Order: sequence, then structure tokens, then C-alpha cells
Amino acid sequence: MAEHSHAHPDNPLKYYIGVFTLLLVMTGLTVFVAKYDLEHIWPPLNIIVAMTIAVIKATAVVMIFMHVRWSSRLTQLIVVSGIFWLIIMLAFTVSDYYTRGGWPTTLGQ
Amino acid sequence: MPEQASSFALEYDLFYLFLIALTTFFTIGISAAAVIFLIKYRRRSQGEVPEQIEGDMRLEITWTVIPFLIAMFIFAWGAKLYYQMYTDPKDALEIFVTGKQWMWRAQHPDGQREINELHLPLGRRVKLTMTSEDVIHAFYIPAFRTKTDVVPGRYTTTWFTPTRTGTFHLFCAEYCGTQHSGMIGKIVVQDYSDYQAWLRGAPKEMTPAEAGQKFFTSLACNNCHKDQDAGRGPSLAGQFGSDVKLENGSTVKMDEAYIRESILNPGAKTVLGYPHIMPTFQGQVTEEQVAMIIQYIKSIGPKQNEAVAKPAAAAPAGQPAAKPAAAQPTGTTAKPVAQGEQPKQN
Amino acid sequence: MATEVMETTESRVNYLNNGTTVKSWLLTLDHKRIGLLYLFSISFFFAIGGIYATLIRLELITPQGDLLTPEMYNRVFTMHGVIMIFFFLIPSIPAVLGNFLLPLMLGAKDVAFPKLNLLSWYIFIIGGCLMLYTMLSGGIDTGWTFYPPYSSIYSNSQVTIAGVSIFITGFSSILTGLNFMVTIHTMRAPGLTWFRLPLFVWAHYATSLIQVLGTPVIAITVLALAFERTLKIGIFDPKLGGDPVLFQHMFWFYSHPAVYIMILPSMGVISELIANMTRKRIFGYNFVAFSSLAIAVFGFLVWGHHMFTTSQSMYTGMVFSLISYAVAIPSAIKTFNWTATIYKGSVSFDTPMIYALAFLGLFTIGGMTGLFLAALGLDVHLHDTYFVVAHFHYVMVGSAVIGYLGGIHYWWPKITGRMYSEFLGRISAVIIFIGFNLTFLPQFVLGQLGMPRRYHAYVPEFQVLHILSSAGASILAVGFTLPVIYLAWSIKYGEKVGPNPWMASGLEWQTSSPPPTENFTYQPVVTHEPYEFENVEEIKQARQAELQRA
Amino acid sequence: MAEHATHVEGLAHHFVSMEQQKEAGMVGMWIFLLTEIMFFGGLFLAYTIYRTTYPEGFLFGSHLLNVKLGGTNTVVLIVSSLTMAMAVYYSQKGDRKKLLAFLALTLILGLAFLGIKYVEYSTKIHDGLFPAAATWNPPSEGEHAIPVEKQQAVHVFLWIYFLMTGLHAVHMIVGAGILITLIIMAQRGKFTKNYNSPVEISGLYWHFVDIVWIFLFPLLYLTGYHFTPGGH
Ligand code: HEA
Ligand code: HEA
Ligand code: HEC
Ligand code: CUA
Ligand SMILES: [Cu+2]
Repeated sequence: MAEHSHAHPDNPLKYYIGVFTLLLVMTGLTVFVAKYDLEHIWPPLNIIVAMTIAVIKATAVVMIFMHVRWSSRLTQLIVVSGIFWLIIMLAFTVSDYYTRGGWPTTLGQ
Repeated sequence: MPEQASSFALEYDLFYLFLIALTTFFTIGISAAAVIFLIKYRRRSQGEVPEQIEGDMRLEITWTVIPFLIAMFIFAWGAKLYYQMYTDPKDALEIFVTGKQWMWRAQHPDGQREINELHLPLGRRVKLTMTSEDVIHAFYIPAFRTKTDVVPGRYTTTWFTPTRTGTFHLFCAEYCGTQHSGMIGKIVVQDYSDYQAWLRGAPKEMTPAEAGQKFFTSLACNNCHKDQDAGRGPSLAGQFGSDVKLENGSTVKMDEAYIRESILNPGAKTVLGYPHIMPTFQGQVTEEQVAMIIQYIKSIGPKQNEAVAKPAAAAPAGQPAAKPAAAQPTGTTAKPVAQGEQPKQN
Repeated sequence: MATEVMETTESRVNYLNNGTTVKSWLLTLDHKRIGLLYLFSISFFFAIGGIYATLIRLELITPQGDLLTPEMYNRVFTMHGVIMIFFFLIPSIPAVLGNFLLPLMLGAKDVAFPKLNLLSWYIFIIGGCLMLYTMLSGGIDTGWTFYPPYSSIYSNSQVTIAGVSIFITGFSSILTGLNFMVTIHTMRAPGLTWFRLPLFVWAHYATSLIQVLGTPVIAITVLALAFERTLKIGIFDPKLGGDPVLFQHMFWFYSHPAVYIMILPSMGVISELIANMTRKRIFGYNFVAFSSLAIAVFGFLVWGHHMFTTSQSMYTGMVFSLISYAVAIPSAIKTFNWTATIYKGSVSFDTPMIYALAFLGLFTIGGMTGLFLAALGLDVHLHDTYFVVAHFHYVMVGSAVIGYLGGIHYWWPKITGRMYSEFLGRISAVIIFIGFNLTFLPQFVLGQLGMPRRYHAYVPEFQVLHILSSAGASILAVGFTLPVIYLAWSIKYGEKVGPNPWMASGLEWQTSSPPPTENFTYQPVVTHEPYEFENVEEIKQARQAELQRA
Repeated sequence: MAEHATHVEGLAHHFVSMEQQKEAGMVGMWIFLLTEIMFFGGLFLAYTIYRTTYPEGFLFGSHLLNVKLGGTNTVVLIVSSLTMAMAVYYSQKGDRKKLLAFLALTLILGLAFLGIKYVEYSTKIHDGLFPAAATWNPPSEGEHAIPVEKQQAVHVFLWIYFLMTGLHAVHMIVGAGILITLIIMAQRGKFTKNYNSPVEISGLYWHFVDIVWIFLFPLLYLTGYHFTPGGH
């Protein structure tokens, strides 16, 4: 039915080990970086670094462990649209709070 | 059409009628076309197969582009009206409103208070600052074509210029529980002399700013917040509207919402250079008292050249503005703070 | 579309008589039987919702609010809204007609996951039973929108159980959508390419997309609400640091797209009705097909138009308003294409066509009054008034339910193998049309005059219009009850029909009525475009017969 | 697609071919994961909004969490993702023994994760930090004191923590259930070189749950790692 864009590699084990190592290293890195107060440089810097690392880790898992790199177009489309919809929800709601003028002050008692 | 009793009503009604006409046009057009086709091309024999028409690109484009243009026109008009309604006016009479299951309380700048009634002067811009003690309500005056939700935990504002004397309905439009439909009241618009007479006769207490000053002392705020930066907390005099540097490096403008948060949740943002010692007053003050303290802090700022204990925007209440037509909002965002403008927050 | 093999004789064994025990129904994996299970369940809920509607209209005849106490009235309109939306309209077309027809239209033996399909019916029933329990133990009084902090702190009603019930029912909707998407992707008959699909299938694909992407968000939202209420956690409660407006964002992120879950399948039905009742290929097939997808996608970007006065940022409000107009364009495209399809057709006056016509007019009114509400400055006045109530009844009752009824009438001979009384069919369609307009047209005026919604008592000047509306509702009730009677009657006494009584095109008409258990006795292969009426065997025969007579 | 007269092992009656069945299963699972993204998405939204509203409360609240335990759990999940991938690989090779071994390993790691989570939860509840009204009793004095004015913001952080990790833990429990089922099926020799899609599909679920944790760990545990309460 759906065409496979890439064939599975003969020996995916070496990819698996590679991703596994990457994940461990990245975990160490994110803990290491979190020790430093980057917020003094720029308030959102800590979170940006942490999220960048998390996105790299997640991408690796999705692409290799979950075989999306070798999956059909349809699967890839589903993955992309999931991320896309999540971003829609976050972006529009945050835009409301952000342009209210008072945020983040207005809330909270 | 309900009565047109505010400066928004005329334009609103024109817009509404325009859309009614448009809807009628499309409804009749589509229905008539369908009925005519139905009769003209009714099935005449069982074996009939009509000539097939695949579609037509030019037609498709026409009926995509034309509705699109109409839609954009409607959007623009609606957005313009909305922008006027939600941009704060200059020199408005400021009234503070609280919603509470199931009644409305209003507090005038000179201290008059009312329940489920609101007296307003004709032709004067009026700005309402509102909050709720419990659930969400909505302050709705059909004759003025305005409605704004009253949300617990934050301030919302709305404004209008009454253009007709009389008594109008006030409804609560956001469902708020058992007596939602009983949370109604009267808006009484009076001309200058009647309004002044009402102001004199109405039960009058201290002005909000005076009352706020009283609370400022009785809650011992003044122990820490002195006139100069000599106290344990920052001086609040002359601060309203200015930017405050926070401990985490960002700045925030001192407006109503920020003061309110400082009182109820002082830990949320700490001023640079001061210790975290201010206690929370959560549970010790009501929303109305907070509002009064805010009025007081506003009254001692910006800059102390103005008389203390006079609300910032307290031009003699009820003085008619030049003309209702002049009551258009300025529409500028960069408003000089010194004129008693408050940044919008909702 | 046509198949290589034609079937003319009715098969002996069909899905209805293949096992008649209760167990054979309750454990069935046959999509057609599951569709019927849904039909009974949602009809039951529609009747309950209708009883609540009757109570609302009775109460509002007088301004004083003398029939019901305020507590009761609030529970009545809330239960009316909740039941009609979550337990009737959202499952209506997809779970009944979609379940029955999708595999038939795709030339498949069943949906991709038959067990999941049955499971989703059971989930629906569990959620429904919880809702009935909620109802019997006092109901809820929060409005169907459940806005906190009223719902989470102040209300004394069964909000937690109702929340759990909606949480559970949501999964039934998700699983149906998931099943349909997979079915449409993987189970199409050989030769059935995407652009040979009936528009009904396109509409269901778009609907499923919304169900799959939107419903989880409402699930987590009501779950959070239930936690807040039971454990007193400050998720949305401002007194504990939460934000009630965040709830509104999360609620409408689902509930706006949900209105397209209600209307898209109905649009799919209307496409089928108009094409087959006029014997014409839908004008601009591609435009109608893609506009379904456009509605589904853009529909996710406009939820803030329910929050124009709720202290949302003015700028975000403008963005939401702008995109609301973008989503109106695909609807306009569809409406114009349907009208153009009738042009130079061979139009029959049968009951389904009357419903289709009613849809065209009522949807135009309902949709265009949505444009009023999407206009920021107008919504300030109209928000939470009867104008909104009228708008959404025009789209939900006047369009979605009308489409559902049209579809039920159109596919009834396929489902049961019998025909209802055409005369009663037409009469009740007209009664519904008249009653409907009398009920809800006055409500537009009421809203514009400033009558807020969810009001148990109101100021006396609104009474005349309310009386008109209540009068209309009683006509409407008659109109909705009639089909229940004559359709039930036809199951036993209706005239038997062959595979294709309407001489319609589409794979579902090529198997016998009612269809056999695995739908086709052969593997259909599609070689034609959709809606090719020259190839419909019954029409060919009729033409032959006419030629001979002449 | 020709008629399949003969019955194929593992092929359900309504499918035409094995490929069709497998494709349906895969697409179905991915769409299910799509719904899962949106399900967690609601909480990520709440996190974003409240974190920006209460930046200091989040620093403070996050500081209360145990980075060592959270970090260990992160590693445990990463290893389990690897073993799950291996299990899928060997199921496709038709190697039943290795398949069983890796499934069991994955299950053990999953249970270890839940055990550590249990320890974390019980200390939090013991400290009066479970944000329900009945149990919320944050220490305002002593070593782990939370200043009174920070308590509300910390409350918000903690309910987000419990809701997100709780939902994640529920998914882990479901995952463990799935693994047990797979182990039983594998033991009975249900899976062959040609029929193994249940393993592959369950693998997708397991990896997804891992990904959620990849985000939860920095967002919840590491946010306040550099922060020293009281110090400036
Ligand atoms: C089936 C359900 C359904 C459908 C299809 C729609 C369709 C639309 N709705 Fe509606 N709506 C509801 C159900 C629905 N709605 C419900 C239930 C509520 C209330 C919820 C509550 O608060 O309880 C609501 C409330 C609601 C509001 C909030 C009102 C308020 O509370 O203040 C708004 C505001 O923008 C809105 C807008 C729209 C728009 C722009 C469309 C568009 O999609 C309509 C598009 C259709 C057309 C435009 C008609 C066809 C086009 C033509 C004939 C050509 C001419 C067109 C042009 C010139 C553009 N709706
Ligand atoms: C699908 C959705 C749907 C449907 C079909 C209806 C149908 C009707 N609705 Fe309702 N309505 C809503 C969805 C719907 N409604 C929602 C979401 C709200 C908002 C709730 C809220 O504010 O929270 C609302 C609110 C609402 C109000 C506003 C209440 C208020 O704000 O105070 C009113 C007032 O007139 C009303 C009236 C009606 C009427 C007269 C009908 C009529 O069309 C109903 C006619 C039907 C019958 C009378 C039943 C017919 C009888 C049978 C079929 C029995 C036989 C059957 C069997 C035995 C199987 N509805
Ligand atoms: C124990 C001392 C103390 C008391 C009592 C006190 N405050 Fe404060 N207040 C402070 C300190 C210290 C700060 C600065 C640090 C901070 O923001 O938390 C502050 C900050 C503020 C700010 C923000 C000031 C700015 O420049 O941004 C406002 C507004 C405020 N207080 C109002 C009040 C009010 C109103 C009361 C009484 C109801 C009150 N305070 C009682 C010590 C106190
Ligand atoms: Cu207050 Cu409704
Ligand atoms: Cu909407």
C-alpha cells in the first residue's frame, strides 16, 4: 500500500548503540549545564539549552529506535503533524498571555 | 434594536445591519437558486441522466475570492470597533466594580458606593476597572453594546461614553451559578445637574484613596514603605507607572496588577536590592481593599507634586466632556503616564 | 464507480438475520451491527436531550421563572447541552452512518480494527451510564462549558462524575476516529484511489483527524478539573494561584474543532444526497474534498473566538478573528458547489432531497451568523446572548441534525432493506423545517436585544419572542417524533427494496439490501470515477425500459 | 490483490493480506501516539504558562526534587529503550530466546523506574508536599523551609510535577502490562519471522513513553538545579 521511502539497514544494531551512547552523553551534558546559572546571562538561556538537548535526544529516539528514518511517508507525516499541532496549541495560547501587557505579572495572588 | 445609549452604539448598529443585509442576500440567493433549479430541472423520467459538468475554474475562483474579500472587510470593521472598545480612553471617570455571587458593587472616585445600580453622567467618558470576589461574571449593558468578563484574580477594564439619559439594563452575562439571572441591575444616566445632585445625596464615605491610606496605615505597610527609601522596603511615593528593576534582572512596570500581586503574592517578583521580607496579605484584605490601596499608591504618584489623596484621574467627577463625538479614544499606545493614564491590563 | 461483478438477487443471509440472539448483537464485530447499536444508543440520548429542551422552552414561556427553581433550570440546560453534544451529535453521523457505510464505500469487509470498534461502543456506553448516573443523582449546573472556578469550587453538583464520564466518552470518539483513519488509509478496494472516494469518505477523514488531535486535549482538561475539584489543587482556581482563562484555552482548543466534528460528516452526507438525488457529479469535486481538510486544519486555529470578552489579549483576539474568517471560506466554497450541482441536474423530490435543501438554506443562515460572532466588535455585544444560542442551533440542529436525518432516510433502505412512507417522510421534513425556524429565528432577535443566555428568569419585554420560540419548539417536537414512528413501522411493514432503490452510484448500492455480513460476496474492483451515473446499472435498465415503451 | 483462499497464520478475516494487516497496525499505533502527544500536550501547555507566571516558584519547587533519583531514572529509561529496540530486532530475526531475554530486561528496567518513582513520591508526600488540600503542609521552618510567600507558587509547580509524572507513571504501568503480555505470547511461540508486529508496535509505545520522560526530566528536575534558595 504505502511506499517505503528507505529500506531497513541490514544491521541496525550499530545505529542502536550509537543512539544509546548519544542519549547517555546528552543526559550527562544536560545535567552538567543545568548546574550553571545561565539565567544571569540571559533569562531564558537555561531552558533553551535544556530543551535543545531534549529535542536532539527525542529526535534520535524517533528516527532510529522508532524507525521513522526508514518508515513510510505516511508515518513521517503523522510524526510531523503531531509536533505541528502541539506547537499550534502552545504558540497561540502563549501569544495571548504574552501580548496581554501584564504578563507575567497579572496572575497570582 | 435596543436603545442606542453609548458612543459605540451607532457604529455597532450600522455594522449589524450591514451583516443582516449580507446574510439575507446570501440566504435568499442560495435558497432561490436551489428552489428554481429544483423546479426547472426536476426529474422527468426514471432513466434520465443529465449531462455531467465537471466544474469550472473561473467560477471556483470567483466564489472563493469574493467571499474572501467580503470576509476581510467584515474582519477589519469588527477589529476596528473592538480596538476602540478595548483601548483605554483619556481623562475618563474611573469607577471600580466588583462582581460577587450574585450582585454588583460599584465605587465612585469620590467615595460613593452603590449596589446593583450605577449612576453615570451623560457625555462623560467612563472607565470601569473590575474584578470578582468569586467566580467569573460579565458586566453587560446592552444599550451601550459593551460587555467584559469580570475575572477573579485579575483586573479587566472597559469603557464607554453614555450618550442618552435614562435607565438601562445591567445584566450578568457569564454564567455564575444559581442566581445568575438575578444578577441584574440598573444603569442610570443623568445629565450634569441631576448627576451632581445624586453625587451629593448618595451615601458617601471616604474616597477610595483616602480609605486606601487608612488601610496602608492599619495594615502597617508604612512601617516598611516610608516616604524616602529609608524603610526596609522601597518607597512607593512617586513610583506609579515607572519601571521597577527586579532581582532576576528583568523590569516590570508598576501598574495596578503589579501592585495587587505585590500585596497578595509578594514572593512572585522581588525588587532588586531588597530582601524577601514582605509578608503576604492574602486572606487579610478583600479585593475592594486592595483596590483602595492601589488608588492610594496611585495618588502618591507619579511624582509628588500633585496633592496627596486625590485620585489620579479625578477631574471633578461628572463634568461633561466637550461632545460625545469627541469621546473617541486616542488610540495611541504610548500614552504619557503623567496624565493619569493607566496601562491596559486584562 | 462500478464493479466487475453485479449482484442482482438479494442474498439469503444478511447481517441482520445472521444470528439473532442478544449475545450475537452485544458481541458482534460487524461494523454494520455496531452502527446500529450506536443508532439505538444515541437516539435514546437524543430523546433525553429533547426532554430537557422541552423543559427549557416550557420554563421560558413566562418571564418570572415559575416552572422550575433556578437550581433545576441550570441543571436542565447544562444536561441538555452536555447530552446533545457529547452523547448525541458528536457520535451521530460518524458512529452510526460512518460505521455502517465506510467499509461498504471502500469495498472492504470491515473497518481495520473491528474489536476496537466494538470496544469504543462499550466505552461510549460506560460513559453514557455514568452520565445517566450523574443525571439521576442531581445532574450538573455548570453549563456545558464547565468554566472554573465555578465548576471546580463553587458548584454543588456532580461535576466530578460528569467530568469522568466525558473523559471516558472522549476515548470512544478517539478510537472511532483512529479506526476510520486507518481504514481509509489501508482498506480501500483495488482501484479506489483518493480521488475516486465518495465525498462522504473525505468528510469522515477530516472529521477523524479532528477527533484524534483534539479530543485528547479535552480529556486532559476535564481530568485536571476533576482533580482540582476532588483534591482541591489549584490548577485553575485563582485563589490557589491557578488561571481560569487557561482552562478556557484548553477547553476551546478542543471544543471549537469539535463543532466541525459535528458539521463535517453532515456536509459529507449532503454531498452524497445532492449528487445522487440530482444524478450529477458534484460540481468541483476536488474543491469540495479539499475544503473538508481545510476546515479541519484551520478549525484548530480559531478557538479564541469564544474568548473575545474573557480578558484575552486584544491582539490575539484579532488573530483568532482573522483566521475564523479564513475557515468560513471553505464552507462558502462547499455551499456554492452544492448549489451549482443542482443546476441542470435531474432532481428528484424524495425526502432526502428535501433535507438537503433545508440544509443549504439553514446552514447559510447558521454559518453567516457565525460571521457576526467572529467580528470582534459585534461579539462584544452578542457574546453569551441568545444570538449565540440561535447561531449554534442553526448549525447544530438546522444543519448537522438535518443532515443526519437526511442521511438516515437516504440509507434507510440499505440498512433495513425496507422503504418508509415517502408521504410521511416529506411531511415531517417540512414540519421540522417550519418548526425549526419558528423556534430559533426569534432567538436571533432576542440576542440582539440583549437577552443573555442561561437565564432562568428574564425581563418582561422579551416575553413575546420567547413565546414564539416555545411555540416553534412544540412543532419541532412533533417533527422529530414522526420519523421515529414511521421508520420503526417500516422495519416490519415497509415495502421491500432491491439493492439500489434510489438508482444511486456508489459501492454501497451494489451489494444487497441489507448487505451480507462481509459486505460483498466478491472483491469489488473500482474502475470508474465517483458519481458516474451513466454506469449505474439500474438507470441503464430504466432507460432501456423507457425506450422500449416509447 | 487476488483473493486469498488459504488461511494465513495470524491474518484476521477482514484483511486481504499480511502486509495490509501490518500496515494497518503500524499506522494505527502512530495515530494513537499522535493522540498521546496532544494528551500530554495539555499539561506541557499548563507548564509553559505557569512557569512564565511564577519563574521563581518554579526554581524553588524544582530545587525540591531529587536530581540523583531523577537522573538515575533517566538512565534506566534510556537503557530500557535500547533493550526494547533490541527485542524488536530479534523478533524480526525470529530469535525467540533473545527476544524473551530482552523483553524481560525491558520489563525489569521499567519496574525499577516505577520503584524509584515510588520512593520519590513517598518522600514528597511524607514532607507534606503533595499539593492536595488534605496533605499540603509544606515546612515553613527548618532546613527544607519554603518561605510563606513562595508556597503558592511552589504548590503550582508541585501539582504540575505530580500530574505530569503521575500520568507518565500510569503509562509506564500500562507499558509493563503490555510487556508481560508480549512475554507470555513469545513464550508460547506466537511470534515468527513473519508475524511480529505486536512486538514492533509495543516498541513504539515504549519509546514514546521514554521520549516524554526525556522532556520531563529537564523541565521538572533540572530547572532549579543551579538555584540556591535564600542565596543571591
Ligand atoms: C456545528 C456546529 C458549528 C459550526 C459549523 C459553527 C460554525 C461557525 N461558528 Fe460557531 N458555534 C457553535 C457551533 C458551530 N459553529 C457553538 C456550539 C457555539 C457556542 C458554544 C457555547 O458558547 O456554548 C458557537 C459559537 C461561536 C462563536 C462564539 C460566540 C460567543 O460565544 O460569543 C463564534 C465567534 O466567532 C462562532 C463563529 C463561527 C464561524 C465563523 C463559523 C463558520 O465555520 C461558519 C462558516 C459558514 C458560512 C460562512 C456559511 C456558508 C457560506 C456562504 C453562504 C457564503 C457567504 C460567505 C461569506 C461572504 C464569507 N461560533
Ligand atoms: C446537538 C445539539 C443540540 C440540539 C439537537 C438541541 C436542540 C434543541 N435545543 Fe438546545 N442547546 C444545545 C445543543 C442542542 N440543542 C447546547 C450545546 C446548548 C447550550 C447549553 C449551555 O448553555 O450550557 C443549548 C441550549 C439551549 C437553549 C438555551 C438555554 C439557556 O441558555 O438558558 C435553548 C432555549 O431555547 C435550547 C432549545 C433547544 C430546542 C427547543 C431544541 C429542539 O431542537 C429539540 C427538539 C427535540 C425534541 C423535543 C425531542 C423529540 C422527541 C423525540 C425524538 C422522542 C422520541 C424518540 C425516541 C423514543 C427514540 N437549547
Ligand atoms: C516587613 C516589611 C513590609 C511590609 C509590612 C510591607 N512591605 Fe511592601 N515591600 C517590602 C519589601 C522589602 C519590598 C521589596 C522586595 C519585594 O518586592 O518583595 C516590598 C515591595 C512592595 C511593593 C513593590 C514595590 C516596588 O517598588 O516595586 C509594593 C507595591 C508593596 N510592597 C506594597 C505594600 C503594601 C500595600 C503593604 C501593606 C498592605 C506592604 N507593602 C507591606 C516590605 C514590606
Ligand atoms: Cu454573575 Cu452571571
Ligand atoms: Cu467556535
